[in-house]
Amino acid sequence: MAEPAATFLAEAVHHQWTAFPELSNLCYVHGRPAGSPAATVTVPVRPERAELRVWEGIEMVKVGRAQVWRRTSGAAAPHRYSAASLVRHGLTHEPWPRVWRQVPLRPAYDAVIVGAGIHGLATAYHLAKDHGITKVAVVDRGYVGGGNSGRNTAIVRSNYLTPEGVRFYDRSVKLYEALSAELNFNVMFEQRGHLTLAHNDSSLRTMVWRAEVNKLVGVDSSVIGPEEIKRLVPYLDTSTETRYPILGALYHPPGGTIRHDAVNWGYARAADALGVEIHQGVEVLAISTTGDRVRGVVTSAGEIATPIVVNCTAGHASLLCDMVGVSTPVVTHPLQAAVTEPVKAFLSAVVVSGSLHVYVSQTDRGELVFGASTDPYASYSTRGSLEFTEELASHVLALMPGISKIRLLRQWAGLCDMTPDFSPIMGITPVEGFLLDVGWGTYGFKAGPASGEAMATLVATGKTPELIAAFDLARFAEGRLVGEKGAASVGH
Amino acid sequence: MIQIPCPYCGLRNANEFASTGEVKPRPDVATATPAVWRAYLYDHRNPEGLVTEGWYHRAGCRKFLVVERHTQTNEIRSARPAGVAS
Amino acid sequence: MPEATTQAATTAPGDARPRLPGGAPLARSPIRQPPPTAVVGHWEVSRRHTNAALRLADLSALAKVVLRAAPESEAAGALGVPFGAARRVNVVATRPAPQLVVGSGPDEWTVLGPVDTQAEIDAALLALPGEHPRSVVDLTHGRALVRLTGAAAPAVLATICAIDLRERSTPNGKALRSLVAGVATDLVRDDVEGTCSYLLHVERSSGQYLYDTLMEAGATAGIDAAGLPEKEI
Amino acid sequence: MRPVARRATPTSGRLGPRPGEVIDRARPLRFTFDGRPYLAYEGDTIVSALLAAGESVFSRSFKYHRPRGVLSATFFDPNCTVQVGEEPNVRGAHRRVRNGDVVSAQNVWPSLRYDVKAANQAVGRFLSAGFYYKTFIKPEPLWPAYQQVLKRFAAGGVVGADDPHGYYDHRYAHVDVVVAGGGPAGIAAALGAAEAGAAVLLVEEEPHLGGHLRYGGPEALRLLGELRQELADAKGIEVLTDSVATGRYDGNWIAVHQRSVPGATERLVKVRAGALVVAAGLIERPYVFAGNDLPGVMLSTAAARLVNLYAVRPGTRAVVLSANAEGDAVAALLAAAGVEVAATLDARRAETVVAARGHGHLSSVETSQGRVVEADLLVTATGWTAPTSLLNMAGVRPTYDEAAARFVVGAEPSPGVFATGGLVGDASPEGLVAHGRAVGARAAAAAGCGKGAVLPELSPGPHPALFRSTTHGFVDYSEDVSSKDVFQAAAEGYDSPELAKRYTTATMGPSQGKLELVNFLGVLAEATGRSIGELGTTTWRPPYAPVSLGALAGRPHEPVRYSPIQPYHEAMGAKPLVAAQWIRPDHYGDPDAEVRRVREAVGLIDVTPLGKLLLVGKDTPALLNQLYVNKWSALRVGAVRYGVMCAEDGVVFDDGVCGRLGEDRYLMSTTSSGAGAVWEWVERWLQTAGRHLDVYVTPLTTAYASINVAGPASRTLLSRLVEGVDLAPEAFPYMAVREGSVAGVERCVLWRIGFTGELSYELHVPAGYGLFVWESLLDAGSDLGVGPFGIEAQRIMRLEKGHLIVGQDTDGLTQALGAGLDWLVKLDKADFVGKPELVWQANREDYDRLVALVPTDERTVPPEASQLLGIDGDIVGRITSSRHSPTLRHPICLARLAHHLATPGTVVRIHLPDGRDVPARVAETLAAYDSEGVKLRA
Repeated sequence: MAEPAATFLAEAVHHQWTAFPELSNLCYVHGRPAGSPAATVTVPVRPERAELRVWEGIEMVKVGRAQVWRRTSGAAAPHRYSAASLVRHGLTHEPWPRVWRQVPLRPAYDAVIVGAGIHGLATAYHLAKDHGITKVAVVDRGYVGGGNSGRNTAIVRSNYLTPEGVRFYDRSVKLYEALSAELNFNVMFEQRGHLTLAHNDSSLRTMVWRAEVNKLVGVDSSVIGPEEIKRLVPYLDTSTETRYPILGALYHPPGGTIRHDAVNWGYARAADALGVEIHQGVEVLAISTTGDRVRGVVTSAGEIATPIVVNCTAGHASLLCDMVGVSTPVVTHPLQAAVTEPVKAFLSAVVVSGSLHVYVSQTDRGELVFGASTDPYASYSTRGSLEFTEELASHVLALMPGISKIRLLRQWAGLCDMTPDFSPIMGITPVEGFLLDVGWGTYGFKAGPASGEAMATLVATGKTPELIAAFDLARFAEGRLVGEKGAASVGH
Repeated sequence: MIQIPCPYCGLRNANEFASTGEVKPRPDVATATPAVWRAYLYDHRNPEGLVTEGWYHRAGCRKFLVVERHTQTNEIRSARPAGVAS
Repeated sequence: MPEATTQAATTAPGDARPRLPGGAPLARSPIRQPPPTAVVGHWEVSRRHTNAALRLADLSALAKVVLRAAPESEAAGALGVPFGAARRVNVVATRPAPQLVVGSGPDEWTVLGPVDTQAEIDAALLALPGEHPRSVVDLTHGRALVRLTGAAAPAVLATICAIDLRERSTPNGKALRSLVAGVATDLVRDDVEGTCSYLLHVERSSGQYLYDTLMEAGATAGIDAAGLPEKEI
Repeated sequence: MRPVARRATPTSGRLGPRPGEVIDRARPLRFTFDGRPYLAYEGDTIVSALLAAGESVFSRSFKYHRPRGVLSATFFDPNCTVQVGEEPNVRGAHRRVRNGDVVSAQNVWPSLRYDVKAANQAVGRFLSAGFYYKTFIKPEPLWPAYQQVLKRFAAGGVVGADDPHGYYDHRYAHVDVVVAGGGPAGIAAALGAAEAGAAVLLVEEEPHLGGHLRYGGPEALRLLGELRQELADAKGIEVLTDSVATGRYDGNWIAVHQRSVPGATERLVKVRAGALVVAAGLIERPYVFAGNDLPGVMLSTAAARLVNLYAVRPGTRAVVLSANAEGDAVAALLAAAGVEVAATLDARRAETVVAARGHGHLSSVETSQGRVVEADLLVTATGWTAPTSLLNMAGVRPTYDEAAARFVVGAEPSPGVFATGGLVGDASPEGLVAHGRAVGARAAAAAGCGKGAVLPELSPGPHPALFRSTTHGFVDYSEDVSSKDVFQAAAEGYDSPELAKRYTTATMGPSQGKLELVNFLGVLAEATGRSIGELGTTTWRPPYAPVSLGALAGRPHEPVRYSPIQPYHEAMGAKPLVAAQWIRPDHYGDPDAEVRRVREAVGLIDVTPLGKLLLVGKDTPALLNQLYVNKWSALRVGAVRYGVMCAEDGVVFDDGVCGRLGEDRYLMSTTSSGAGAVWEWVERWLQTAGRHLDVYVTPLTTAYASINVAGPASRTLLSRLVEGVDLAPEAFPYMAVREGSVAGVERCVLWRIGFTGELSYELHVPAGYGLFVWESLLDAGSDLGVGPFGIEAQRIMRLEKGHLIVGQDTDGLTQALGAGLDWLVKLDKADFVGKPELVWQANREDYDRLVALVPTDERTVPPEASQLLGIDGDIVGRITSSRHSPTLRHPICLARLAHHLATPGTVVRIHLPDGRDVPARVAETLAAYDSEGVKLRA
């Protein structure tokens, strides 16, 4: 509450509301509620006095003479996150509850999920919520969201090439849109629009192809020209005399960015609240089987009996598969990313160039977040390379020549399990009870909610949902590769 | 940038080379079943450890090499011309 | 074949490009020739003079022939130049001066000779002793060749080439192939009268790019464009 | 919201000359800060000059917009970031003033003094860690509006879309030893390595070597003088100042960012080193207490720098909190410089600061003894942080030394990587020099120079563990994270360093934890009841210090390739087409007219980028049989054949022709885009499975200029220029190759083939003569109506003729039989690349086919990639190529179509991007023009 309240207040005092139509919408157009407030909280802070008044569906913060109004959805429940709870905690110094419990590992679970990233946590959440299966352990050798789920560039989109891909990722976008309310955790999904630039004929053709398939599946995408691109992203060099002229772009308005850590924490907190156990710092050492059936898991914290193991790891998927002798077409490549120092907001949309192997977005804090294609050779190293930052910078400056003085602050890497057809591997394996949700390449984060939902259904019902049927492991041996291959080497 | 010890050119920066992936024997075309052939096409050992892989010295001597590299440290154990027994 | 001669070319009205009398074929480098130009043999070349301490000359008109053969073959032995070295060898016996033989690959030699001598070099390489399979290909037209000369040459090259150019790693007579400004480039350290000098050659269509990039890299070191030196002809 | 009062009596000001000062009082400079003029001396930093002029506030903090002044007076000072002209986020305590600089404060609105966002301070208690995540949850439609407001809080400077791109340079370097850090240990390491014969690069972040010796006492300055003299006499040491080693990557590949270079804005030096010596020194740690961010509260090293380097008096009345000798020395220094030292608190005797108070500037200090001391300067000396970033990048994990209250590393923590100085331990300057010298010698030995040296003992001395006082204060200044936030994060379960870091954003700001990390860990340890050693630490990622995008990019090096005929294309104003690295003529103004010229008379197209490989050797047919799907054993000398290559998965990879020039000489052509890949493919086979084959391959792509002469008059035109070849149809039939001369140019290769469907010849002429032959052809054929045509006209004509383009009419999963190549694939060959997949494909029906489609509405040319729909609206295929045919005067398309619909006469629905559906009929043949092939055989 207080940050925006103060923000609104500060801006409001200075601009007397009128300069901010979006604020006046927030504050005045809905009118004032009738009757006296259900609750009033006064904050004695010098030199002013802040006061929160809460009505059903609306609340107001008053600091000095200024007021900020906002719609809410009813009264805040205990330990639900809301503006009111924030104020209450601020006033009373009442401690916040833990986001998830720390409990000892039990000897048996109905299912063990390996990997406490978005895939594992979303699978656990949906198992508990949709199917009532709560005797579930999510184990991770690191910490919640410490792998790719905390290392990706947090871009969400559904403008894929194949109908099966578009449908699947569209489901994910829909779940993301409702996720803050679903989890009672603000994941800060901002659908700022996503532009994939085309610098030559063939890539422009691919953009039309994607747009057409998207539209037929019901996803908002279209191909736009340089003028419209310049309007959306004024810092792009759209002149024709460049080495990489911008001929057009695939514009995908629902695409955007999200706070990846918040998604992980939100799922973890919600799954925990439903009874799922999250075990950080617990490494899977072996998977025990009887015949072709999973029997249990040997971990660094002891043995667990379970009929179901779901491999939700990224970067190490094939190593876990090796434990049960399941051969996969996965090759692990580092994917690097980088962030700059903050500058004032100038870039609203997410901009991607496949030909230049770069994508960029600007965070609310003003930092530019960059990514590129995966490293050119297989590796499990996340140390990163200088050549990545050199190429990144030269390609970004080819697109936006004005920003050469911005400084790169930090680079890092995640590990991507690449598959031959740029599509995941989901579903059953020759080992009964050993299920895969792996091979996400560079697309894993976008897929999290939908894959969690689908994998939970598979675990609970034993049936592979139609939405993920195309992504089965057997497709490689049977020669049924998914056509995402060739969509673009970079498509974040 | 890692360096590849090219048996012809000496230590050179990896960006002179192209990685061609894990070295795998080609099955006999006459007898290969779909499962065998597609394992050849798609499956990988993908170890976190030593891997035997191909590198092509594209901007150097233009020789195909077989390199043993550790996939975590990127340390290179050996490099020899392709088609020559180790 | 006669020695290449220099002749003045005529220029057609309204056309900056020279033509030879009688419409004889005129060969051109992939690199724009800094004026003044003249015709040497069949080639339009720059004859620009410069006293700059650091200079870049286009030598694309020189004959360039590539031999491929097994390193253990007799032909290779006859040349006597190992991979990674460049030496002047009298490949064409009838020539007054030896040619520069570059060990450009483990089973590859590039022979550079004066303008219009490719046929002679070609024949001489085919006539090398031995029965091993070999391939002799005239790449005179397939390569752009420049020479960068001056004490500052290593420092200028070090802005666009990752190779260790220090004396102990890349002494005079060293040949190698690496990336120069992102293009696969043959690099030969071939000093001129005690001054550090490099021959650089790339496939022809990248010639102008290489030339422009070197000129830009050398700008702060005072680089200047030179014409085809008389002694190379 | 209260403005920061401009103080009547400035707390700071310029002192008289100091022995080690780096300013040149004879060279005054002028600059402006927020529009007001100021004076500086050459050598002043922006901040030292402003302090000398009495200013004390340089920024507002990120979240609460609190006024901030000098903290560390180094590059990593979180409070001194300013905008200089077009450059955002300049480190004002590091950047030297240049005459005419226009400096302004960042993150203030509307001004530094009156910042309305400071209202946030009033409600700071609600802006606790993670407050974003707990609110704005509902209603969702309003989140974007909130977010727009949040964005106004972004803390950085400003960049403009059209800001000029500076001249950024790159350089490679090869040395035996890189020494990162030019303090006493680093200088000594460079000397030690050079004595052993090593080539050394010594990198120092500040403009002068010397580290803390520069702002130490007379003894320190004397030692520094000796070291400098020794350096001047040494051989083999290159010194880079105002430069920083920003990254250490695999293979001791070290990035050095030169921030000031003659002739360039900045430069990135990429160094391959035999050994790396990290001598980064120690960074002084702030102390956490209430009000620890008030202007006037600073580190002891900051005070020493200001007094001794810039002759700036940092305040008038000081309180000093000291836990070490360095702090004690600064107390004495201040007193000697005329600052009244009102109180000295000795942390070793449990004396401490409880709170600092003041509005906009420090006015009093509350001590643990209950005293309130009026002061405008509070100097803290509470311990050190070891900046181990470069070592972390090398995989080294520093250990936490409880007694020393800091992380430490050994002198040789990893092969090829060394450390010296404060990172390793504490010693007198002489002791640090001795250690550095020995480490330098050992590093040289590791790089192959000399025999090394015996390492003297160096270990950290004891130091009180001081992180937080009894009150809460800021842990991370640039992120406005307080110790209270860290406590709260731990209580909520974000209790590991990584989770707490992410949740609070501590250490994630512009200084990346250089000042904050250990305090953050100390507070988290306190909050969780664990020790710092148990907690572990977070990983420092590259770069060590931020690097501009310009410096990383360097000068643009984007290779471009030109045909020898490019001067003609340019002169004719051809529209350029960028095709990978090639710049090609798309058309010369009217592609339809170019088509008509070829169909009716004769045209020339420059096809130089077509890949061309010369294959020499008697086993060439065996190689071709292996790589192509069709048969090659019976190819006669003088004949040409079309071929298609597949990968091992049966997917079409490239196509082209191959002609037999002589007994053992073949010339293969590839697509333009596939030229490089096919060459490598051929080499790969010849070096692996085909090692026994007698074949040498040489790329001739640009050795020849390639000109296709197409049209009914092409033979007539060629007959005027070609010598040595009988052009009669019987003597030189379709799919034949000859060698001869063209326009007097010898050793040309002529193929009778073509992509356009007309009688045509493809000439490959020695590239240097390309322009000459092209112009000769135009001259010789003027009466025939000859003219150039571009890529677009060629695309139209090949589509009229039904020729596929690999990669456009096929995709990453199209196997040969799905590309209409059934007639070409010879499954009776024992082996060829991709054979098993094609055998299996031949036994299936269910793959998409390549068909020609004719839209029934002749006015509608469906855009390429339009989708084809089945009866129930599902996608059954797509248009891969589409043009209006100027020859046939109706649209023509190639499409990939589901097998059950791919029969001639079937009508399918084309779904256009504008939403309309138009019907189209599957044609009998792929070729719509001269499907019998009469013309090209003429």
